[in-house]
Amino acid sequence: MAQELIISGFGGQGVMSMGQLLTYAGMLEGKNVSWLPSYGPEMRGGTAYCSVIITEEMVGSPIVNEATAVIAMNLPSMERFERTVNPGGLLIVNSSLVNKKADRTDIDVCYVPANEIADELGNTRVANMVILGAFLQKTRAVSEDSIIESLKGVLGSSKEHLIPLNREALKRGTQSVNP
Amino acid sequence: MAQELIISGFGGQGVMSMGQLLTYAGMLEGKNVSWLPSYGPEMRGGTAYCSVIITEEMVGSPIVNEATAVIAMNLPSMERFERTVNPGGLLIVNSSLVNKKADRTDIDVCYVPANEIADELGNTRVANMVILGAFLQKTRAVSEDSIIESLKGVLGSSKEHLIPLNREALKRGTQSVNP
Amino acid sequence: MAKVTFNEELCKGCELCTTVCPKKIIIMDRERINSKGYHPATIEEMDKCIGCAFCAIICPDVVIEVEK
Amino acid sequence: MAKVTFNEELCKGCELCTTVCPKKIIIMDRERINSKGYHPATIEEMDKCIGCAFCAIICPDVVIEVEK
Amino acid sequence: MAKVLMKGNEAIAEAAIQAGCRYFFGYPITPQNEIPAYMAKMLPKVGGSFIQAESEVSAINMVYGAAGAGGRVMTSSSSPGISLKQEGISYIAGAELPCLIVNIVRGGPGLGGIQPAQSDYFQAVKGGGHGDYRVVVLAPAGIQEMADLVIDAFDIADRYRNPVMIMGDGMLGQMMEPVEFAKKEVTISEKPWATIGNKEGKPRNIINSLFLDTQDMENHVLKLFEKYKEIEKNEVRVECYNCEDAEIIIAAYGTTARIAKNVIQKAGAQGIKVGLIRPITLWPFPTDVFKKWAEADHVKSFLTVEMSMGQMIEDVRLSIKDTKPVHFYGRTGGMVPLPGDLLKEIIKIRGEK
Amino acid sequence: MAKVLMKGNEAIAEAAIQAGCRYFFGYPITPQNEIPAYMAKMLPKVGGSFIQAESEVSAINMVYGAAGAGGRVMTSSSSPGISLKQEGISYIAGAELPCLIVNIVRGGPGLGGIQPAQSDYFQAVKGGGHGDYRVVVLAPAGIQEMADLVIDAFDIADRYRNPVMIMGDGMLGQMMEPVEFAKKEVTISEKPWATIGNKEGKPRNIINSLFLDTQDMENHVLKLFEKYKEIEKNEVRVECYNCEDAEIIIAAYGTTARIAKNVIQKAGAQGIKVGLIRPITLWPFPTDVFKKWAEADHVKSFLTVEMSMGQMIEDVRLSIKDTKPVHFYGRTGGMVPLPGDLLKEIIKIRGEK
Amino acid sequence: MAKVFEKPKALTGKPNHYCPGCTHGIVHRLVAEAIDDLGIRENTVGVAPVGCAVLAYEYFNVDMHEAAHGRAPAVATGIKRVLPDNVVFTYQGDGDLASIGTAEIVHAANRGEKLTTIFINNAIYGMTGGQMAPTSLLGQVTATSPYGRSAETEGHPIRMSEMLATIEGTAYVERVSLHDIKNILKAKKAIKKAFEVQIAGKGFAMVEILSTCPTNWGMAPAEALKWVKDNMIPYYPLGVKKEVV
Amino acid sequence: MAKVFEKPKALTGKPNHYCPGCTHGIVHRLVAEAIDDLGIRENTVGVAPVGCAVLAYEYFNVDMHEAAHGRAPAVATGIKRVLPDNVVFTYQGDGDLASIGTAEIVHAANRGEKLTTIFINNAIYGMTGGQMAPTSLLGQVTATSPYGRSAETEGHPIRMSEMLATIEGTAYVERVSLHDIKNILKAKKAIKKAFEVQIAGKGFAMVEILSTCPTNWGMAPAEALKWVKDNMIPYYPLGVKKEVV
Ligand SMILES: Cc1ncc(C[n+]2csc(CCOP(=O)(O)OP(=O)(O)O)c2C)c(N)n1
Ligand SMILES: Cc1ncc(C[n+]2csc(CCOP(=O)(O)OP(=O)(O)O)c2C)c(N)n1
Ligand code: SF4
Ligand code: SF4
Ligand code: SF4
Ligand code: SF4
Ligand code: SF4
Ligand code: SF4
Ligand SMILES: [Mg+2]
Ligand SMILES: [Mg+2]
Repeated sequence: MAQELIISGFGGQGVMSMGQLLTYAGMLEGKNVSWLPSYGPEMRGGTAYCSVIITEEMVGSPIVNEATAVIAMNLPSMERFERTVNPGGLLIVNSSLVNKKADRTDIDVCYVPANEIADELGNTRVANMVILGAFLQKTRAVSEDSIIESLKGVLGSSKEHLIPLNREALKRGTQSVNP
Repeated sequence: MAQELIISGFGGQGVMSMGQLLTYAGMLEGKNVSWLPSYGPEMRGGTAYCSVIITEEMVGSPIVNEATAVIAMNLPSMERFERTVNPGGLLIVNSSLVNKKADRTDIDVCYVPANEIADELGNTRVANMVILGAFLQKTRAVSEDSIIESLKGVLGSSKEHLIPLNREALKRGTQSVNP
Repeated sequence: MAKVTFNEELCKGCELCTTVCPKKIIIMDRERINSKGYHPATIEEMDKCIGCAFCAIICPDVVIEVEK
Repeated sequence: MAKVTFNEELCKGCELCTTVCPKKIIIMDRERINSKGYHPATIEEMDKCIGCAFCAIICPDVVIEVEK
Repeated sequence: MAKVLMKGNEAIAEAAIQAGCRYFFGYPITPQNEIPAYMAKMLPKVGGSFIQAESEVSAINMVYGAAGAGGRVMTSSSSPGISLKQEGISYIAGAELPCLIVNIVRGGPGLGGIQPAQSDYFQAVKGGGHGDYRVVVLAPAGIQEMADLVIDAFDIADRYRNPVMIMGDGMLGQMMEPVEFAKKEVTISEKPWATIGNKEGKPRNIINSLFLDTQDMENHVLKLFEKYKEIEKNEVRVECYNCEDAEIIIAAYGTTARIAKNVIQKAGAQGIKVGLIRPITLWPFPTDVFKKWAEADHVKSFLTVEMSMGQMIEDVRLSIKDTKPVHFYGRTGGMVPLPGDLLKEIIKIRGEK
Repeated sequence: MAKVLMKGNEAIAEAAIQAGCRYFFGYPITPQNEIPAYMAKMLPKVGGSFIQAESEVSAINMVYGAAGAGGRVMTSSSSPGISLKQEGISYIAGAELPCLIVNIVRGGPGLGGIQPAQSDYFQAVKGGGHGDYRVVVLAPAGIQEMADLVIDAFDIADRYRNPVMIMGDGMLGQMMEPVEFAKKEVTISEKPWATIGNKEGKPRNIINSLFLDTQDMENHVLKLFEKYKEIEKNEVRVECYNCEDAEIIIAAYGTTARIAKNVIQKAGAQGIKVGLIRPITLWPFPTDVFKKWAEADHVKSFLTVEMSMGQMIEDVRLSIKDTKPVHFYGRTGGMVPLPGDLLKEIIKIRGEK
Repeated sequence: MAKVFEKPKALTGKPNHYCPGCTHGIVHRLVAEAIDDLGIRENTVGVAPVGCAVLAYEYFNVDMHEAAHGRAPAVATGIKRVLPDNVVFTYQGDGDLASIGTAEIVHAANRGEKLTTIFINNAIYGMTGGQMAPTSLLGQVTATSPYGRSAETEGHPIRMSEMLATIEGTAYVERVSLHDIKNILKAKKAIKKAFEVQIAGKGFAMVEILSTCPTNWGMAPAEALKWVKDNMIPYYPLGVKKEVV
Repeated sequence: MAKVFEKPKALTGKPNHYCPGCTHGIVHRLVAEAIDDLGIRENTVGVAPVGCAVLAYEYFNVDMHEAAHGRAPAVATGIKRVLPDNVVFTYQGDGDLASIGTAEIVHAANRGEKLTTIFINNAIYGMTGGQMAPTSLLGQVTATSPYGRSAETEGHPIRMSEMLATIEGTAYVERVSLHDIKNILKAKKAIKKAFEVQIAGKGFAMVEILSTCPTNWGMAPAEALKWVKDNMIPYYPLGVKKEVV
């Protein structure tokens, strides 16, 4: 199924790179993909987000107005994007930072304590990989292998040692939700 | 008759102010008038000219392409503008500086030794008034009084003492040609 | 005796106030997070404060008011 | 002995050459006028010329050539 | 006041002063130098301020500042200098400030020449600067009209809080014609929005064109375009000459319109009926007037005459929706159409039908 | 080369380098900052030169100099910065030099916003600078096309000795899509006119746009327009999508064309036949293609969709000579049309007939 | 108890958008305090730049005019000529003042415009994401000097205060820093003086303030202040560069 | 007899359009002589300004590029980056260099561009008919300072050489005059040096030449030279302002 999702959070939570990894993985799997960031001064300290499309069809507008899924890494993100999820769609909430429940009842909502899981793994910065794992588990948008493949491309050989940690984070994410 | 004339000469020969005086006089006589200078860097040391229209009709384009009269204060001016005189029109040549005869035979050509006459009056700079006198004598475009009137306006009260000299120059000009 | 008040919602957790306090009594509150997502600065031992206002002078966000 | 040649058609009659000639032998020719309308500079007593080229050095129009 | 003989450039400057303009910021460029020279001479006498800015870019930004502070202000330049002002003009339009910009057009592109041209029409009318905005553009055809339009221009600018441009060319700027200044009292409207200091109790004034929120930004542009609609409704100016029974209607403004009038008379003498629609406002364009005449049976075609490669012709075609042929005759680069050549063109067009 | 995921801005920069561009002069402005950043990083590695100029005005004049010296050169900016370059662009066009100018358009007028817009169409296509000249304007709608067009742009610029502009917007500049660079050999043509030193025996080269003689000036402009005619004949690029049986044809370029394609599919699903003409060259405009489809009976009307208050619509109307209704739907100031709203507009237009 | 420190009246109190620890915020407060101290709030018009301080009009509680990038001195000149009795200040970054706006600041100074300019030298373009400024230090890595600024290709950092001090119309120019309390207090004095010079009609007055950009320097705020002290001050010596008395 | 003075090869010989006695003509010749002396004619690219010297491309017998008004340093920068082994010079008036082109000259100098700039300071806008330049003297009557330049409204004349000397990238800057033979010869030396500095890759080099505009000053050419000596030199002291060795 075509994925049109929004990933949103504070600057520094790695929402942009999470989106890029996913897009890259989609490309590696031969799908049509696009990635579109929010940009501009509001990013400064505020909330940043990106739109990702992974589809077999042609990608028209890269803007996601009606999302198949939303990943909200913080409270402002949830408040802003909860309503854009299509009925029957998916909302993944980073429950480590959002201690509120979603209002929508017509969508599938998962709460993932991504920061806590990442902390358990010894590195808060992989919270994004945890949540990405959850997303993959729910949607099968791309394979985990493709994600790791893209990650290798992004990190380059000098940072190859980070792969196991990221793979572990992904795995913990997949385990954190029901498929 | 409507006058559409070109006055041309070296910068410094007073061709611009000659044209303005004439235009001003035409205005004082209630006619429709326009004055248009050449402008631009070619003026620097080169030849400057202006177009003057004095008419009872509305003034359309202030550019004179087909002249009822041309006043050529130097050789380059004659060479450039001789051909623009309408058949039957008038060409007045400052013969003090132009020692060449006009080629045209279908027009009225007057040779006025304007600088010499002005020198006789003790001031080379009134050569333009001399030649203007000749022009008025030939065309009656405006009255001498109107010219003097405009001159008063231009010179202002502080230079009123120059009026008699200019009036004399005008007169000598009128006398230098047959009506 | 002096009193320092933090307008916590404005705090961006930059920690500059902590570096200039001669009494080193300002700490970042790791427990709390304001709506902007920052751990705010706070004082636990207010009685040690000498009211020098250094913290307020360096704060880029006018978070701090000082009374003496 | 020196020789100064004026490319008369280029002369603009600015008179600067006349002011720097140590021999004061350059004059403006009031009799003639070039096609640009200027009285050109000229030398009548060429034998007094010392070939210092001051005239050429100051001439803005490269009118002057000097031989010695 | 009696009639005086004045250059177009001087008439612009004098009219501005009579209109209560007290601030001029400009940078020299031929063929409009008489305007700053006149302002430099006269403004100190009336308590105003003249600055020869370090560049056209600075000049337009000084205008921006002075306009924001509530001053009646103008600048003038010619083609390359006007190009440099485009960012500033866009800012002034965006911040909704009134001012007068004079462009005494010369031949281009590039350094080009200094002789008369009309090849900045697109720049003036479609917007040489970035973004969605409009400048009111007035195109006088004579010195008296130049003076009158300058005075109107300041009022229009104030009324709509929008920059107004006067477009002339070297011929109109340099030529002299008689001009009369009607001594009328100038009343300059209050500018409660001006940044003159935030007196206690008043709202704080901010001059700005930045909108980080896109919906705010769009709303702002929509508001601007509501205003532009008002201007289109109220401010169109146009002269129709000899159109009543014309077979061919010439569309021309400024200098070329003057030439066209000569030619229309000559053509009339030969029994050829030619009319003229002369837009005085280039924006708002007199669309309705063109449409009206295009509907007349006796009008067979239009002929746009410009000192350019053909720019206004697009607005003529759009106005009449291409319901009649629209021909073009132009000279460019400082060449001014010769009446004889234009007449020949008319005869040719007539023969074609 | 394999496909890579790249931002539009990066793709532009990489494509330029692959096209043999070795000189970049620019000034930072959002949303195109990835271009200078990429060039700053890569140019030194390929023996080129990157300068962050002191301003956009300087940048375009550095381009002017480098182009005159025979360098393959580009600059990039966004709306307000492009306004500042207008004088320089007019000079480059006047002096007939090849170069690439990128405008990643943002909302305006004034400081405006930094979100995607198409409101610089007039400026780019009609000429934001002074005088009679044209710039070739290319409007890619995706990252692959962006890369491809950059490479073409340099060739077009060289072939006609004319500035070429790529118009994108913040969305196209910031989004990532897969892109593949076909490793082709770059052959850059000889530039015997370049100012590289007057070796004995060769003619002296002069880069210039000044013509004091008006007839020379006019001849120069006529020569430019001969060239422009050639460009109009040879370089029009356009995509037609679903036009074969369309009742309504959308005219849209770049970002809005992408959205239009989505909507056309949705409309098709509802049995409404909508087509798209997507000009890839905004100048030369694909006039003939519009004319051709306007002549088709099944086409009832056109709908121009722009992120502006309506600019390209004039060229659409002129192209089809107003023979069919041309509707307009636009958002502006950084707002991007929503597919649903556009679909509603289409349904409305269809109902009207 | 008395208030020994509170928000100045010349600030609106609207939370600013600057990054955590960015010294733009400190400067805003110092300028506002100077305005309060001199009692000129109702008579002051401020000109905001294009740069991180582009929203300064939201923060200063005085009438404000948003300039085009680099043109604040021209805008301020226009305002001042209309309102010679008002106090007009510009607030400009180093990209704004020392790069695109070079001509405008030089000539405002040269005309001796009675203006006060607050010049934020943070050795970088903050707003646009960390490009090289004319004031970036040699070796400094930025988005557009990825290999570090090199004297050979990008030239040396420009010292605007020293350059503007050579101009007759400049009545007062001082460079200050914010890297500790003592220097912040000095900066405040300098800012106040720059307003006083304008009010006294002496000519153009500018204060150059060495400032931080923790975000684009990639440093913690305190670390950034230390970088100012250790790296900027040696190249940009503090002190009065010119004062007409 | 041997030629002791003849037209340099780096001049085309086309009669120039300058007014009688205008020192633009002298400078053209001096520049051409320097080019001849250094044997760089075939390797030199000149950039003409917009100003009275707008037609310089007709006179210098080298490849020439006509810049936009004030932008010669930017144009020259573009050329030099493409042709680092060529010699590139700009020829600019005081309106061009010290007014509209202020940012361009400051930053070309600041980048240390290896360029030679010939700066004609004639205290006026010649080309456009005698408007005030930033370098016009106090009290000087011009078309745009009809009551004489006043420090109060127009500011003091700007000393570009001194200002540019404060910039690190400036390798050589000297001010010379043409009011007598001795000074003309000194000017020639300076011009040659300014080319040598470029060739040696030391950085930016400029010669400011006090020059006349008899037409717009309303003086005879000789009188104009005297005015340079009596009025300009006291304000614009001659000499080397900076030299990197
Ligand atoms: C004409 C124009 N060019 C460029 C920009 C983009 N721009 C915005 S702010 C800025 C520079 C910011 O740097 P600086 O002035 O140093 O201020 P800072 O953000 O560091 O405080 C630039 C280049 C613009 N808005 N307008
Ligand atoms: C953008 C632009 N602005 C203004 C002009 C008009 N202009 C031509 S030359 C000149 C100034 C000439 O003065 P200067 O540079 O001192 O040279 P000079 O003529 O004195 O040698 C001006 C303002 C122009 N051509 N382009
Ligand atoms: S007022 Fe002084 S002592 Fe008290 S908390 Fe602030 S800095 Fe520390
Ligand atoms: S200085 Fe201000 S913003 Fe920073 S941590 Fe302290 S109170 Fe918070
Ligand atoms: S060479 Fe010397 S002496 Fe001879 S004419 Fe010239 S200046 Fe006089
Ligand atoms: S200096 Fe040259 S131009 Fe002047 S008068 Fe002498 S020869 Fe003639
Ligand atoms: S980007 Fe830099 S200068 Fe701008 S607000 Fe952030 S820290 Fe301050
Ligand atoms: S106007 Fe002045 S600077 Fe220009 S050529 Fe004439 S004298 Fe020389
Ligand atoms: Mg900065
Ligand atoms: Mg000059």
